[in-house]
Amino acid sequence: MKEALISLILPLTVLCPLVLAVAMAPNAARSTVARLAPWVPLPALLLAVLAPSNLSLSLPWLLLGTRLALVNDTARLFLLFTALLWLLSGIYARAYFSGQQGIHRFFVYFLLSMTGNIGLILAQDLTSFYLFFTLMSFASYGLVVHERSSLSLHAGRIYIILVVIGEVALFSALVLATTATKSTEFHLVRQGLAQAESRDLIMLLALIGFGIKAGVLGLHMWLPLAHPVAPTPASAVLSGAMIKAGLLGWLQLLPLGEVMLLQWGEAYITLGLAAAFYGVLVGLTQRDPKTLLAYSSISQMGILTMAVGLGLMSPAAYPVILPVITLYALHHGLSKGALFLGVGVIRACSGAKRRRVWLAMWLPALALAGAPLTSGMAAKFLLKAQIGNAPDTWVLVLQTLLPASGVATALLVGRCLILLHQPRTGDSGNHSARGLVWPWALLVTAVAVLPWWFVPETPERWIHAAFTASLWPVLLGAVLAIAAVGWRARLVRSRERVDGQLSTRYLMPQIPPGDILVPMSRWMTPALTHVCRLAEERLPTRREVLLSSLKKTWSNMHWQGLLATIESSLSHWPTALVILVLLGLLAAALAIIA
Amino acid sequence: MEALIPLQWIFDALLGLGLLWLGWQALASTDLFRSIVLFISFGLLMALAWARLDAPDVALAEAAVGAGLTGALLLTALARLKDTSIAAPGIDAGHPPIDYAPDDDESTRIKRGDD
Amino acid sequence: MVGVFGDIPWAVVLILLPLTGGMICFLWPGMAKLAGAVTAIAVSLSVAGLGCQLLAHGVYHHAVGGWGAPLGIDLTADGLSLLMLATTALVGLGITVYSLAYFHGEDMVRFWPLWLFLLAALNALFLAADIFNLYVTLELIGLAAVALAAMPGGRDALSGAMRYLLTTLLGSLAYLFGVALLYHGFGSADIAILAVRVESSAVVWAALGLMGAGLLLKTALFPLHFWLPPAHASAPAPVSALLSALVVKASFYILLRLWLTIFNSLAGEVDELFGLLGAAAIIWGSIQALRQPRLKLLVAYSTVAQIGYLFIAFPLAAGAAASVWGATAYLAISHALAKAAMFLAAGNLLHFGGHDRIIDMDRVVQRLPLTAGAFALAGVSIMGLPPSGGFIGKWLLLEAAVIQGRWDLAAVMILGGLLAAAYVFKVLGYAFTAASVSHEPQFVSARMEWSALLLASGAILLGFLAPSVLSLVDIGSPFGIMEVRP
Amino acid sequence: MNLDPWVPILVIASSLLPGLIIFSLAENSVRLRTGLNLTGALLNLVLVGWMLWGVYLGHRYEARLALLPDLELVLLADTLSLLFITLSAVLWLVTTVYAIGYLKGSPHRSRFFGFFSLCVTSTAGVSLAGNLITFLLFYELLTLATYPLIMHHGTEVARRAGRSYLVYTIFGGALLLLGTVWLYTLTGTLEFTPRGLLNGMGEEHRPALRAIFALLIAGLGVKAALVPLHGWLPQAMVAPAPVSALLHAVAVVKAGAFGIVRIVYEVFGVEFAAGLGVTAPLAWLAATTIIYGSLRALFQDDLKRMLAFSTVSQVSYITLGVAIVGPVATIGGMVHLVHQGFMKITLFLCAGNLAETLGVHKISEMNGVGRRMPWTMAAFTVGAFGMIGAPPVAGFISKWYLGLGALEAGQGWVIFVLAGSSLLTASYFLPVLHAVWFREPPVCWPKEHHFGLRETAWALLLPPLATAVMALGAGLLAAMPFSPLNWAKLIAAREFYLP
Amino acid sequence: MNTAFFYALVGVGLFFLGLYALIVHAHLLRKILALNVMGCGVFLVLVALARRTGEAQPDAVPHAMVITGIVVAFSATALALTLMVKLTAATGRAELQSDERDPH
Amino acid sequence: MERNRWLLPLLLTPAMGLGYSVLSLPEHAQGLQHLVADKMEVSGVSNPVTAVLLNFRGYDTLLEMFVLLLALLGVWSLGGLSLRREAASDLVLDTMVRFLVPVLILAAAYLLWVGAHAPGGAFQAGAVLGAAGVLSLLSGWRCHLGLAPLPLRLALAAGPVAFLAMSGCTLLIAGRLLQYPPAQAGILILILETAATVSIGVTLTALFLDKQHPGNKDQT
Repeated sequence: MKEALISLILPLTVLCPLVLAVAMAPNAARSTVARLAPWVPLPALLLAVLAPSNLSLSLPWLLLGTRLALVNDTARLFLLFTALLWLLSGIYARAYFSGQQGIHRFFVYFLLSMTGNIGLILAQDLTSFYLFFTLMSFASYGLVVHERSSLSLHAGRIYIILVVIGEVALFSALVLATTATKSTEFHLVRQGLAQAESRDLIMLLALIGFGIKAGVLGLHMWLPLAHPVAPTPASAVLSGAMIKAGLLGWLQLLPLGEVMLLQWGEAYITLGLAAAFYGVLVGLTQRDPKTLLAYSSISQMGILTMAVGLGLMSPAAYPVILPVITLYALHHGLSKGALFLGVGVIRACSGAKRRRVWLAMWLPALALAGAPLTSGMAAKFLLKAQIGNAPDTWVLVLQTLLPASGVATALLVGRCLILLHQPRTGDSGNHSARGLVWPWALLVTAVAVLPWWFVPETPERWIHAAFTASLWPVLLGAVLAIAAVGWRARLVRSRERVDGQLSTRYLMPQIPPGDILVPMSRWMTPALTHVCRLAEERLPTRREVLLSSLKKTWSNMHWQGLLATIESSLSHWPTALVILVLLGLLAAALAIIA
Repeated sequence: MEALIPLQWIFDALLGLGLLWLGWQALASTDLFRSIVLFISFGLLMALAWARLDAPDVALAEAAVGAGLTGALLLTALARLKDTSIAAPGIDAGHPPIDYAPDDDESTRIKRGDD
Repeated sequence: MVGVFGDIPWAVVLILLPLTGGMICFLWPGMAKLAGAVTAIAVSLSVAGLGCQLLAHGVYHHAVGGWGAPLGIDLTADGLSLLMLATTALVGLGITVYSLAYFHGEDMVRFWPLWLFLLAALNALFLAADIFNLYVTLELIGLAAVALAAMPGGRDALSGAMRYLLTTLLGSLAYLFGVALLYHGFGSADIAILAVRVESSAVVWAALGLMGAGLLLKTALFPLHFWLPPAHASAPAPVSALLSALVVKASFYILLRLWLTIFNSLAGEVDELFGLLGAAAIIWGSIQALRQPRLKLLVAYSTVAQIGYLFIAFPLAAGAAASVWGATAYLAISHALAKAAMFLAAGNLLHFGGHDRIIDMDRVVQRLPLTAGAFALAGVSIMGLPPSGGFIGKWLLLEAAVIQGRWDLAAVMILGGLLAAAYVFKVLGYAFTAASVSHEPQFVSARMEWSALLLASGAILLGFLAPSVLSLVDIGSPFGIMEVRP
Repeated sequence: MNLDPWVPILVIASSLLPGLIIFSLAENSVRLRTGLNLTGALLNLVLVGWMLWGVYLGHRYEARLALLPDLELVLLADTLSLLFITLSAVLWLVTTVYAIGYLKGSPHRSRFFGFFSLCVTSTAGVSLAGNLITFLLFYELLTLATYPLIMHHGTEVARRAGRSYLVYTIFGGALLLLGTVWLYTLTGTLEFTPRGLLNGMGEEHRPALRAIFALLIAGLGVKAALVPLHGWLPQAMVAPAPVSALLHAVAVVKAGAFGIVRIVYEVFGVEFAAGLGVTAPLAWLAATTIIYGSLRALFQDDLKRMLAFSTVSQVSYITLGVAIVGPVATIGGMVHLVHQGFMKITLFLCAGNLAETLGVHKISEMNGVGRRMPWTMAAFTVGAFGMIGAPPVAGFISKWYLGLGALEAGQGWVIFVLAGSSLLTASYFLPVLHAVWFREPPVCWPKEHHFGLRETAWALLLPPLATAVMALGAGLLAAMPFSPLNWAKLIAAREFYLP
Repeated sequence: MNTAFFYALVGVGLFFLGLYALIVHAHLLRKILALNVMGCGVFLVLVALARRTGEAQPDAVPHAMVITGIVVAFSATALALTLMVKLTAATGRAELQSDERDPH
Repeated sequence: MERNRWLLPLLLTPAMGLGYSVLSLPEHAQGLQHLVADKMEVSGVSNPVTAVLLNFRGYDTLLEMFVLLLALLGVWSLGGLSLRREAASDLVLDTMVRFLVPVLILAAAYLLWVGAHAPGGAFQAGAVLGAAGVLSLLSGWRCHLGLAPLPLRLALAAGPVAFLAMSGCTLLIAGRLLQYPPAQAGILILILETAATVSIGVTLTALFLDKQHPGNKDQT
């Protein structure tokens, strides 16, 4: 009975948000639906908590044959934090938008994105995965551009361009994979792909297709643009949950644990580490906490990318690595979500309340940095423990760089907290802070508590080592941060002495959000403009000129006159009769020849 | 009969050449009336030729129809022709041929006879 | 059916009936319409009777006076004659219905006897088996046609008729000269006897040159088409229809008959010449049609082009005689139906709008949907688009051209279709323009519209009757032994 | 008495007869005309449904009429023809409803609906044609029936479009005719035969057969709007919206594409064609068209014009699927025949709604239209995403199978074409969608009509919604037994002897 | 060469004489005359050659044909002349339109 | 006249060709003469030309009658070719006409009668009759064409109608067009010829009738 009930929940997880999104359409139902909307992830949450491990639902008539299932703990964990984040963000959103016009619109896209996000976790075949992935990607455009400001529109444009590129790459990858493996079931594809001829191409396309979602270095431009401009609850799910869809895609598609792919592993690790540091470096220069957090996401996803690379290198250890990756994803998802929501809460509060909130923000911030006794510590430590599986050269590199990245993250987190400490003009005001606080508080709690349930090994065995290992990067980071703050304060004072003006521009070099996009657009924009002008103005003009000149030549040839002249001379009696005689002669002559 | 053969030949030659000459004259003459008169004579000569060719029936027919009535017809027609060319209003010589005159309204109207 | 009516000499009836009808019209002008209508219907029925007769007994011979060739004159009806007779009867019926509404007063008195005599002459021509008899019928047709063409009496009509008369007389004379040579060369005027006796000689070559040139002139094959457009364009609508649909076909029929019998296998490269001229006619006629400012001239030039198709068959016939000549016959009859419909439609437009300037057609065409429909359906056949009689003919011809590798002819046929489309749609395009009517339109009777439409539908319907029609043509196998497809 | 041969004839008659009657109706007998229209459409649908079921059970509906002594007109219902005729029957009903609403109160309706019915008749004929000559017949009839529809407005632009359409199609028809005749002289038969009637054709005919193929494809390519024969299509969008919808989604363009399918599969035989080496150029041509059409669409501001170029691009998917040579690609091409129909008709009907309700014709005028006409634009969005190839809209299924098929046939380059086309399609549709949903509406619309509380008239709103649902359903329920996809699989099985 | 052939040759000559005149003369009356002369030429050929029966009575069939032909020619001439008169009344000149620019 | 320089050789070529082909005919040929001669006794007449015209090739003559009628119809339809005397009255002419007309009518009758066995016949007789008619027209006899009276029309139609009637009868009786019973051939041919003569004569005269009312004409 209970089993049956639970398996009934499975379709509901996807259907509920979808149905509600559609139900938004009629004007009359909107406010009711909007009230219900935040609670829609509940079935998913229930499922994540209660479902037996072999829950599966086959819908052979749907699309190209769909199978939704909750097959292992990875999926369960992804579902768990995803559902939780959507739930809390939804509740948060109701308060966030209270009294505002756009809530209905927001919820339409919110629910559609949610459908996609939850669905893709449950999808066990390529096509339905792609379906949900696409749904999520396109629907979240609505979240990104929700504010309609020029910034958000710009971000939206960049986002959608990358989404489309990603979609195309992904489509190609999936088609190739299906062809190579004669299957659309993920578990068969993963196996088949190991030996497939087109494996490398598929993996490249997957790297691009999922990498865009996961913010892989080089394809990350949309993240720092989109996350800050989206409404806060949207940022939370974008950065906390949806970003993980890329990771999940890799886990589902790549032949992890099947075959050793050294080069690919190296590529992933290199990309991941580069992103980890690059994200921090650029993030440090940001002044908007949400932008900074976005860069932090790039950095953190870099570490996850690296972990995937590790798995690619060492198939044997993959069964051990996978839970760690999952844990890390869970940890990052929750804490990043909490941080984003927190930014919103802080902005809505003032005074003592604001300070309390600020203090509470330390918890997810520290967790992100991997401070002792936080979920971050567990995740990072367990990840570090897997380095050993890598080839020797990489062990050395990773052993140095991974802690270093911890330091960097700590620095970034510190900067974030400092930024949040400073009140910003235009903050606070119209949000109902109470409605914002409690979902956020719940999430913070979850950050503190939830990951611990899912630590793969019993903590008693490694907690000590982890504690020490995680302490020093954070401390180092903290020290550096304090030093930087102190240096900055001195600098500010000296500046004030010099010219009596405070201009932070001189203090910290600022890299504009979207970083490499700026130089890219510098040469791409003129090129595109040129192409557009060519296509819209020059080519049509040329065509017109050509056509008109042809027409002129045609009319200059006096065809009409010529035709009329010939015809009238043919109807000239003597000419006609001479022709007649000639024809008669010719006919007779031809007959004679015969 | 034998003796007559050269005579016959002369007659034939005269008749044949006369036919050709009269035909030529009738057609080449600058004066239409003269043409017609010559043509009537031509017809009579034709009747002679028919008779010479042992075709008296044809000769009779030619004399009556070809020369007589056709001549009457031609003369009548010439008379009518002269009537009209005197009576007809001055013709615009530069007028383009009607077959190719799209703008000529008159030419494109239905002509429903004289009624 | 055959038992009761089988013995009636339908062929003779076909000649006597319209003659009698014409006489009645002449004697009692008040009965002209009635006599005309009855005659047209009776002729159609007689053709049906003749058809049954032919189907039952094969080729029909009638020795006039009981003498038989070579002394007497024979009438012969084989499949080809039957086809032409049937076409004449059908088109004639349509034109009769149209004319009932078209002519009034004095015009009516003038039209009916002329038309019925023309009908009789056409029937006589298609039944004739004697080359001198053909000459007489040709003259009958010529005089009747000229008299009809001159009916409107205006400058254009008179000048067109005059030119028509001169050319038709000249053509007849050339033909008669050929008759004289053939008669004296081979001692008979009967086609069948001549066909047996004839052998390659100077007389035959001269006769071929004379008759060929004369008949080409009368058929208005390019470049001898100069007389056709003015005559056909300035005649009254039903007369234009008659001239283009039937009269031109008459001389072509003679040419075809002669080429199939007397000059068969003697003509040699003349076939090529005909093909070349036919191709030139298609191109030239179509181009000229395209640039005509007046609708009736356009249709007339279209006839010039369509005549070209009939001659395309000559160079192809060497390869696959039966199907090629079948195609030609098919083209001829479908052109007859379609062109009659087109001229009648043009007549309606002219009547309705008071002019036939194409650029001002927008005010006319869309007000007469049935007429526009007739013009369009006829156009379909003229263009050779399926399903239509024109398509069937063109298909068979194209097939023969391709089999024989005559890509030049195939290309010309295709091009001709394209050009035909261009000039047909040049007119039809105006059916859809929204323009206000600037003058008081004349009433066009339903009979005039429907007769055009039905004729055009006939041209379309022909597209579905090919097997039976072609098997009908084969009665007496006028085209020789059927070729077997490779 | 065996009634089976009469069914295809009845299908033809079910639209032909109403059409002919409608021609003769007075302009103001609206009710009778509407009744006739709908009755015809419904009857047609029922008959097609009957055939669909029958063919599924293995019946054979075939009617023959001798056209020439050794050539017959053949109406034949097989899996392939049913794929197309079902589409046309369904969309005819939809479009008829739409057209009734669209043309309410406008002049020349009898003429319009008459030709409209003729157009459907010829489409049905094209799909039921059992040999090339029958196909040719209806193909030309289609040209003639659509010409007045394109010219319907009678403006100078419309006349020019009509003329251009004619020039292209008549020229194409001529080429087709020539090719058909030539083929006939070689084979002596024109019957459509599964796996091709040319199988076993001798070596010596190969050059001729290549030329014939080129002629036939050129002839059909005009209607299928293969570059460079597509010039008429963007101009033809001046026609009334239901006509554009029909032209682009069902009748003309599809007739061309369907013809290519018939030629490649059932005349030449796809493997034979591949052996001749003619499929590869065709595939490249299709690929070029796909990319070119998308590129041109990118720079259009007129909505219908953009959709027209989009059609140029999308229809070539069908050709591409055919030319790839392989069962799976065949499925992709075939199913796109239906899918593109659903999607494109939705888009055109929505464009028509915009024009009719708000006077909006240009993309630059579409800002915020989604607020004013949410349902219409929802349908539009579905169509647009289908065009892009995003699941679960039907377009995805087509692309998926095309991609799979291309790879299966060892033609990996096609993936790049698909990817490139998707990118381009996204780049011209997404800005529109953005404008529609995320931009602020203007203060007033160019020419607004009010329909009370509704966004537009029911007759205008329901058809695009229905087709949008179909487009969505065809994708979402692709695995269902009677889905277009499964039908396409049946066809592919027939053409390739698959189990 | 005997009488028959001589006259036949004269007939040929008349035919071409008429043809020449038909070509070069613009005036309709001359054209009609020319046609008549041509007709006479043809009749002459017909009748002359009928005399090749030697001393016996000539072949009667061509004679009958020519009588028929004469009547036909007369009928045609009558029509042509009437037409000419009417045309002249309508246009003011007895020439075909396209020949108006003819120098003749 | 520049054109004529090459027109002559152009016409000479076919002329010489035709001349050659005429000369290439056999010197002696019977044609159909012996056939005609063979059948003379059953033809009903003794003049071979009449036999051919009215019996052997009577069908041609039947059509011939209609050619003439058609020409008349054509001429009438154009308004007629009015034969008018320029001078108002010419006593000499009038007297001569009054004398000549009966003579001519008599001559016609003779020609008709003699046609059966000697040169002469319907056409010739008709032509003479026509000449008489033309002369009487010259002398001022008038008939209004617009109201061409039935008797005139009947006279015009006499020949064709007789031929038609004969055709119908022979067809009904003998089953063949214009197949006369040999015994009655002579009389039948005479009847036909008579009708034809009347018809031809009247037709030839009628060609010269015009549309205008004589009264009107006289006033101008």
